Amino acid sequence: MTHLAEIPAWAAVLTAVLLLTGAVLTLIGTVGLLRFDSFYQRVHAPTLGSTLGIGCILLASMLFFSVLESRAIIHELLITALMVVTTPITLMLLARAALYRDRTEGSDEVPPPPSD
Amino acid sequence: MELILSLGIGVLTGSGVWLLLRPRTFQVIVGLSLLSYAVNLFIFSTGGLRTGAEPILEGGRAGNLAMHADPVPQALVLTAIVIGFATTALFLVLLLAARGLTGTDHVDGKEKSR
Amino acid sequence: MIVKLLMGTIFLTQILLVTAMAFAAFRVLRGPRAQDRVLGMDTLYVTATMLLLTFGIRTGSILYFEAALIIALLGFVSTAALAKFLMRGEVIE
Amino acid sequence: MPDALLLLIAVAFPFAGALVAGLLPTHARNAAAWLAGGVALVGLAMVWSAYPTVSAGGVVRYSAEWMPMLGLDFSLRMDGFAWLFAGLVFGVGTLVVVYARYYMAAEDPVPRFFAFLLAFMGSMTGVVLSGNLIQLAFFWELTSLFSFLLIGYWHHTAAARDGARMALTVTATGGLCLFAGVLILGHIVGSYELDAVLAAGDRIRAHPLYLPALVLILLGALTKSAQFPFHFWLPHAMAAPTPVSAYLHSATLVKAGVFLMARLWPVLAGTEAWFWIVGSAGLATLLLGAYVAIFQHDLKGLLAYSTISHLGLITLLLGLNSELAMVAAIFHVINHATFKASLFMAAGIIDHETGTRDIRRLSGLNRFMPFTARLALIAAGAMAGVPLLNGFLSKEMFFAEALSAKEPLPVFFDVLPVAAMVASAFSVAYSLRFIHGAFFGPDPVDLPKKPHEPPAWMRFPVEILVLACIVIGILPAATVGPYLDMAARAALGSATPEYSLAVWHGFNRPLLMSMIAFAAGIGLYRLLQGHLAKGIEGPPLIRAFEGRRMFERTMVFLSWRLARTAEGLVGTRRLQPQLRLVVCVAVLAAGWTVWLRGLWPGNLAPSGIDPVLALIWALGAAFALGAAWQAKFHRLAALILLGGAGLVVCVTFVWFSAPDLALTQLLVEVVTTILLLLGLRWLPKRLDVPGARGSEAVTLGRRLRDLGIAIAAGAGMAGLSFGVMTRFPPELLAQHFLELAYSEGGGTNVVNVILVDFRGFDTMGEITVLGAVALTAYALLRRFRPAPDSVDVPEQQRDQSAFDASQPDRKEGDTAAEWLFIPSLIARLLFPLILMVALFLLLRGHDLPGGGFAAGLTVAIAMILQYMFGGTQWVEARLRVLPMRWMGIGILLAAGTGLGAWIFGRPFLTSYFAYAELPVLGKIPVASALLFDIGVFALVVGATILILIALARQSLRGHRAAAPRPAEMPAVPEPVQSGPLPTAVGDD
Amino acid sequence: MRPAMSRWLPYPMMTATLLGVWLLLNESVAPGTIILGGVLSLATAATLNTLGLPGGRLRRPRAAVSLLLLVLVDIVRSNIAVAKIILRPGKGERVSGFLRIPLDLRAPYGLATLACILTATPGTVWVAYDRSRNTILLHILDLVDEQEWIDLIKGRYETRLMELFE
Amino acid sequence: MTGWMDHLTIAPIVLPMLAGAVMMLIDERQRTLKAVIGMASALALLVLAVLAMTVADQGAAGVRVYRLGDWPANFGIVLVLDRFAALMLVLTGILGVAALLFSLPRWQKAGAHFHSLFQFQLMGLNGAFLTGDLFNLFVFFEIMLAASYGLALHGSGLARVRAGLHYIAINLSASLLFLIGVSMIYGISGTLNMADLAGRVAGLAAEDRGLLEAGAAILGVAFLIKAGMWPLGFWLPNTYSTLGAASAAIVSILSKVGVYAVLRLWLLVFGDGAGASSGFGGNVLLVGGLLTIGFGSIAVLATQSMARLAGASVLVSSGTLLAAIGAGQLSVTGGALFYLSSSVLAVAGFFLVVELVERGRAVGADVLAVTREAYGEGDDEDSDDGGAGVAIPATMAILGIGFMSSALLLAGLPPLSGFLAKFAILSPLLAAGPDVPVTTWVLMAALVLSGLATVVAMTRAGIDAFWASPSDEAPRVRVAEIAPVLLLLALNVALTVQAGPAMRYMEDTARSLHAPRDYTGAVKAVARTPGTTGGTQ
Ligand code: NA
Ligand code: NA
Repeated sequence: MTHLAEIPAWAAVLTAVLLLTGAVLTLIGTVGLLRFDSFYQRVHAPTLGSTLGIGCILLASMLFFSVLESRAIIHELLITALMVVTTPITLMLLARAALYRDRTEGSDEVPPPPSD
Repeated sequence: MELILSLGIGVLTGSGVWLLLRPRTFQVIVGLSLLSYAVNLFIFSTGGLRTGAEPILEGGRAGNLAMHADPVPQALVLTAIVIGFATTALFLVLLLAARGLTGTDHVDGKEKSR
Repeated sequence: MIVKLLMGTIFLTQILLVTAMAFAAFRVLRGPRAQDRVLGMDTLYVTATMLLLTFGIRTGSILYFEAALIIALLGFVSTAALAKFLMRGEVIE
Repeated sequence: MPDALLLLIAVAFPFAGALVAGLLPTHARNAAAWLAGGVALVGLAMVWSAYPTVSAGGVVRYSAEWMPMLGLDFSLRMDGFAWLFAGLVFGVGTLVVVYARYYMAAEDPVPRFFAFLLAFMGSMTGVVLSGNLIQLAFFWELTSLFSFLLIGYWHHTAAARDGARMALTVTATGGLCLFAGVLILGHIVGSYELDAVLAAGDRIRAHPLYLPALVLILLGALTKSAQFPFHFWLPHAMAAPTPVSAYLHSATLVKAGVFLMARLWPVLAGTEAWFWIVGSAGLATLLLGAYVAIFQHDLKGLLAYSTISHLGLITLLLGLNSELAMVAAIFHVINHATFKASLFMAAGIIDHETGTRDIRRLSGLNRFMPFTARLALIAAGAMAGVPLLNGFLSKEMFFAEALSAKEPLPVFFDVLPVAAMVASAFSVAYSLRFIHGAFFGPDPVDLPKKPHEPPAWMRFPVEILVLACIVIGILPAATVGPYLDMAARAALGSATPEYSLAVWHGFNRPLLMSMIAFAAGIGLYRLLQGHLAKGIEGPPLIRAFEGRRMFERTMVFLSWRLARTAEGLVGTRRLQPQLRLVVCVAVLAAGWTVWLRGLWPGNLAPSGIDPVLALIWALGAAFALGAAWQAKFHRLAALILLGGAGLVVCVTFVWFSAPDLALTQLLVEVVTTILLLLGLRWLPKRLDVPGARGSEAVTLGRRLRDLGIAIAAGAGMAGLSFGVMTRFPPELLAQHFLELAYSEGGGTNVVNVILVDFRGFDTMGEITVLGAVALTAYALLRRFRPAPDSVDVPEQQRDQSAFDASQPDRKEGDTAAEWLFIPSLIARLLFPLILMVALFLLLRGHDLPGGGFAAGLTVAIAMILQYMFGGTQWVEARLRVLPMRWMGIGILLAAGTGLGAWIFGRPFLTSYFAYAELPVLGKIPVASALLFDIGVFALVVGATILILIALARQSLRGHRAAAPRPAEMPAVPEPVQSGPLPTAVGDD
Repeated sequence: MRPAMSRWLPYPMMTATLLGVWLLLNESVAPGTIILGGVLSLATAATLNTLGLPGGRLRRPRAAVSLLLLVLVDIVRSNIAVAKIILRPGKGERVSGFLRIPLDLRAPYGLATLACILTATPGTVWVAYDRSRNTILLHILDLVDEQEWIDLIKGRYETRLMELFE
Repeated sequence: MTGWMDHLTIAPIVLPMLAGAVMMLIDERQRTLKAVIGMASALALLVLAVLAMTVADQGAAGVRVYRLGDWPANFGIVLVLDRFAALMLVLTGILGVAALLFSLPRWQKAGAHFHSLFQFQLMGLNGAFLTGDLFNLFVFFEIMLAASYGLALHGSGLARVRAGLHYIAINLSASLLFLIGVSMIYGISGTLNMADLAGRVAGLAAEDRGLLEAGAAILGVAFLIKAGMWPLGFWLPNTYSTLGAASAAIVSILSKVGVYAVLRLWLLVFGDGAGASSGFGGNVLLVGGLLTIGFGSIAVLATQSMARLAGASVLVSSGTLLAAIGAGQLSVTGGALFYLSSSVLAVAGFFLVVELVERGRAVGADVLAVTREAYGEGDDEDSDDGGAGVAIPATMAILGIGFMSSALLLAGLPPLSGFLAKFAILSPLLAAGPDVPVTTWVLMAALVLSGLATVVAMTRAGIDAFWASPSDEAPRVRVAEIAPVLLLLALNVALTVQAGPAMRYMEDTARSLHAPRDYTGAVKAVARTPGTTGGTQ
């Protein structure tokens, strides 16, 4: 792990903070996944990880590698952008699918379809 | 590390074999998939386990095994993955065809008579 | 000192992330409904992406970026397919 | 003409004739007969022209290399003994051909008959003229084969089929035993050449393998010669056309066994084993055949059992271990051939002219066919051993031998003369029955045809043979004497005893025995006339021991019931036991080997445990076990869990420095998940109904066993992988790859350089696999037929459509459209982006993780995304992918890159790379490997899309198929299932 | 000018994005990379021609940037809020539920962006969209005051998106 | 490496690959064009194979090593052409031409992409026989199998799909075992090149030997599954009996690929030069072979369907070969090779005959007959099955001769080469020494009894097919379908008549297999010794 020694202190501390923040947020999100009672509550939980959580870690990565290689390493932005676009798709689809399934099973947790 | 990975390979193999011996085609295909994970890891592991020694040569310098991972098993695994993918796809298509023609998803194409 | 700090932090981060993966895995294993499993799986993918990134930092290699990128770009395809299967009964109509 | 060539012609000519006859048109009866007769006469001429050499005690030889390294030459050898048999084969053969010309009906495919007959003649000649034992066995089996075809000639009758099959089964079995015996003999002697074998008699008899060799060879001989207990096939062979019977059962087929025993007599005989086996088989056959013959109602049946009996006589003579008896045997071979052939022909004439061979229906034919009756009378007299006919002479010799032999067990020889007389009396009785029953008595009634004399040429062969009976009978020494002598000397060599061929030896004990036998025979016939008139089938006392029925039962039991039971016991047609065996054998094979060599630690100390990886693998194990647990009732869950396990594998690859693998694993993971999901739709619904499983205890037992196997396999793999991981080979090629990847392969990603260059040939093969699989999948899916219960549109879609229809402001499909509206928009926007990433992976794969395969899968996923959110019809209206084109071009590109090297005089797939300096762009790498990789890319795109889309399109076809099916549809009879399938429940 | 532009560069934004992605992936701005990237971007963007996209384009890029910043801030705030909810001990105090909101926004890209924003922001999930009534169904984790949420979404995002896309 | 003749070694692989790929680009409806291309390729392959045989049959100089990509042998992949490989190439070439010819009137229409799959099948087979690299062998096994899956399922239909599922499931398992075995061997020995491996086995450390042998054992299980050894070969009769004739004919060599691999690797790696490992597993082959003959004979007896009979005969022949190889004697190996050639041709011919015979019998023929497109896109409806076939004079007679000859060949009865083949195995076994081991007697008994079982079963089936049913109407058969039957028959006759020269070739082959100095020498000559540099770039 010789490369770690090449990192200046400020960057190291910043990286460490960002990493931990991201990891803690992600963990909290999954705790929600574990704790929440209903699926519709649980569906909110992973967004912690997929937004700020991964954001922090990507920032840490960008910072770390930019300092390490002494040039701007910003391709992590791509991952960020993709996360923002793709995670919602899954969650939307999943929430709607759950809604359909619950409706057909007559669950009272969900609202009926709008009808006149 | 070797211990963890070999135990992991063992569990994958055990689960795969268990499913391989089940009567439903879907179980068998899942079993084969698990087995091919196990085998891919197995092939991979024959080169020895190395952390942080990827087989990419920096700046085109000649590499050596002290610095880099053994690339041969990796290349073999890649081929094995592709072939495994192909055969899984084929097995799936076939199990669907069998299910369509026989009306059952039993591996023998007929429900076992009791 | 800095190396120790970074090593420690990375290790802690990875432990936290793997714990997060374990929680997600619990949903995958336990459900109770299919949508819960899919949700767990999606979370697992995202967390794995992060784990790969931290691994990149740990080894100082940018090569693992690709794997992370592919998860971010295409990992959702399988979860979306699962969701579609739940909603419509088949993946491609 | 050199003598050697004569032999070749004698053997080859009949086969050539057979070939020509087989090619003649079906109705060419005369041409075929002329051909067959000509061939037989040529053969006779060849044999005759060898007489000067042979009679002088010489041996004619022909030899050509065949398999020299195995000591097998094609060698023909004719001495006096062989000459005699060859003469019989061609002589009787000629007569049979003449007879057959008139016997066979015009509507039969006569050329085929003659083809078989000639081929048989050639095989028989081959047997008697073979100069080595392997070749003898070779021709031996050929005689079985062609006799099978001859017996089954009228295969439209069940009797012919059964008779032929029985004959073949028995004689071919014997032939295989003979083959084995001959091999052993060759092992003892060190050569298969007859000369060498005949010279090694003492060595053979002293060898520990003598007995097995003897038994095997005798099994061959005794089955062929229809000796007890293998006699039963012969009567059933009478279903053959009569000329066949006349030929096979007088002079040829059945004599082959006798020939062989006589041929090897100098080396095999002279021991107690020989005496007991051959002697008792002969004696039993002699008595049994004669006894049963009396009670036959079919003329040919009577002759058949008489044949058995006479062969028994010959065998008995051979078994007596006496040279004189051997001479008698040879003499009886000649005599039996003449009278039995003529009797068969006579029976055939009766059959031909009256339409029946049943003695109970025949009577008084003497008045309608007096000449034939006289001929038959004389021949039957010879068979009964009437003086002045040839049968009498050999019978007298037999009686003399029966009286004189005393070794090795006196008691046996006290019985022998009595037995000889009894058998002789029987033969008198059945001969009487033949003549009296058919030709004398009142006029026949109700015959199918009105009897009259046959055409003159049909009677001609009988006349010749009967003449021979008389001439030999009266002037034995002058006629047959020299030939018999020559044959005996050839067979026995210096051991040939003194004997005299005379009609009158004075009033001695053999003559007395003859007279007693005659009296007894006539008395017996009179006694039995009443019983025989009742027309009861089968002989008294031993009726139950019908050989054929026992044979059939044994055969059905052995070759059918037993075999099926055994197959069920040691084999299976079910998949699960087969896979279980595969796993168990593999575990045992590896385990046992390691066990034998001992368990040794490796030369590398295992590295420490990383808790992160340990945790990850804890998850991996949970996923794997979960997938195994859920795959039956919760397929979707199992699929997701499988994905989880795949993710863990991918992380592991990253952990241990294999980014390429991680990338590829991920992509494959995604595609596989979609594939399996596409398939899930067509599988039957399965519910976990508690208590619906089978017997709990049995199920539990089975599961425990499988669990044990799974644990053993898992533990085994874990152990092996630990062993291999902790070892480092002394000299690893990997070092070279790392050294040369850049300098000679032109890439920094060593894995990719290996894939497209060092081991590019593997990759080329791998894409061919993918291509072949895609073609197969496509072909299968084109004929895909969904099960009735999954034809319908999925429940979800029906629900949602129904909801849309129920709402006034919605139209069908709105729910789906609304739901997919945003994802499909984003998917379309992502399409070029994913393509871009794919191209990136493709172009820089040689230097960094990626490559054609990863890129191809990425493009395929981009396509699938459009299909998923846009729908098949929507996409196909816009994008037309021609997967087959992609695949073809991909392979051509890859192979073409390889072939390009030929132009430069290099081997296939030799790579080329250089850096080209271009203005503005700078230095860019130009590598043939990239072209190769593009080929891989194209194929992967094509193949993956072909499979995925062919699978996806089934939904469209499925809906269409819900409509009533075309009536002619089921090309395959559908088993049991009718109506909708019940929901399957747990069952393992 | 315009027709030629739309023929050769039908999706300028997209093409530019793709080029950007290419440069990011290659981590290089060498002329060779740019030229190759340019060619590939044009080629790949052209696939959109066949796939077809709904009409509409981004009108005011600058407003987009401010929206982006707004969303970023919201995401951070919601992250903290949701984290608190998750970590709050005990059960039953959460009031969460579905909320149907009528929309004025109809532009496809606007709706898509809204969906992404709402779902990506912890605490809200876009569940369904009713095209005939132009309403959306959300699930909100902390649904104390429905009207507050409606105002927030309509005021904070919808208006801006309508400015951007309509 | 400059002359065009040098490329002779790779041409049998590249040619069918190109042909298969080109035919992917051609529309399915242009069957005639595809048939022409396919046939041209098959014929060219046969010519190449014969050429290769003449090249290989030149003693030590006959071993040709082809370095793919111009890399040194232990480094890149090499192809090695020697007598054994050439023999297998010729057999493949013959079967290729025969099966393809047979398929032209009907079979090619029974499903999609028959011709491409057929070419890939040939490619896989040729590659498997030529390669000198263990992992490359795996790849070619997979090509061969992938194509055989296609051909096995060609025509679809219930029975075929049902059997195909088993076939694929078991072969996938075998492939996994193959991979495990190969990678263990690599992990222990550090090489994938077969000749290189042979050189390293003797010097292996004692503590590594067990694992290497375990790897070899697992690899062996994979091969023996393909070879159909009891108790691993139950899939074989089940699958083969449902195959279409053309597929079956070409696939009939597939089981021999397992035998090929065993013979090649076993003698190369565990031969006399293998030190402590020499002769490893020989007894397993011998005993397994004997058991296989036993089971095959039982299966032969227990069946009434001709196609299954053919499948079971494959087992018997596999068992015979394995047992003969397991005997481990040079002279016996020669006989085994002769037997291999004879039985491959015989079985292929038998499969073809069976299809033609069964065609005339409507009942029970559903499995073999071309199943019509049930419904679907309707794009292969141009078949003219209704009027297919001309009533050739004496069709029944020719079929009868074909059937009988096959029966004789498989039973090992005269006059065809089957008899000589058995003789060529048994005679050297007995001649080996004054004391004959028990196993020889058992093998002898097994061969005799299996021949007997075959006679009984074949007679039963043949009488049923040719004699029992009134054959007023001969099956409608085309010349192109009968010709390959006669071709294969003629070859067997030739093998009988020319047994001397043929056996000479087999013995030379056996000699070079048992003392693979020429093989390893030729490969080593183009290998890179460690430490030296300088490629051939
Ligand atoms: Na959200
Ligand atoms: Na190793």
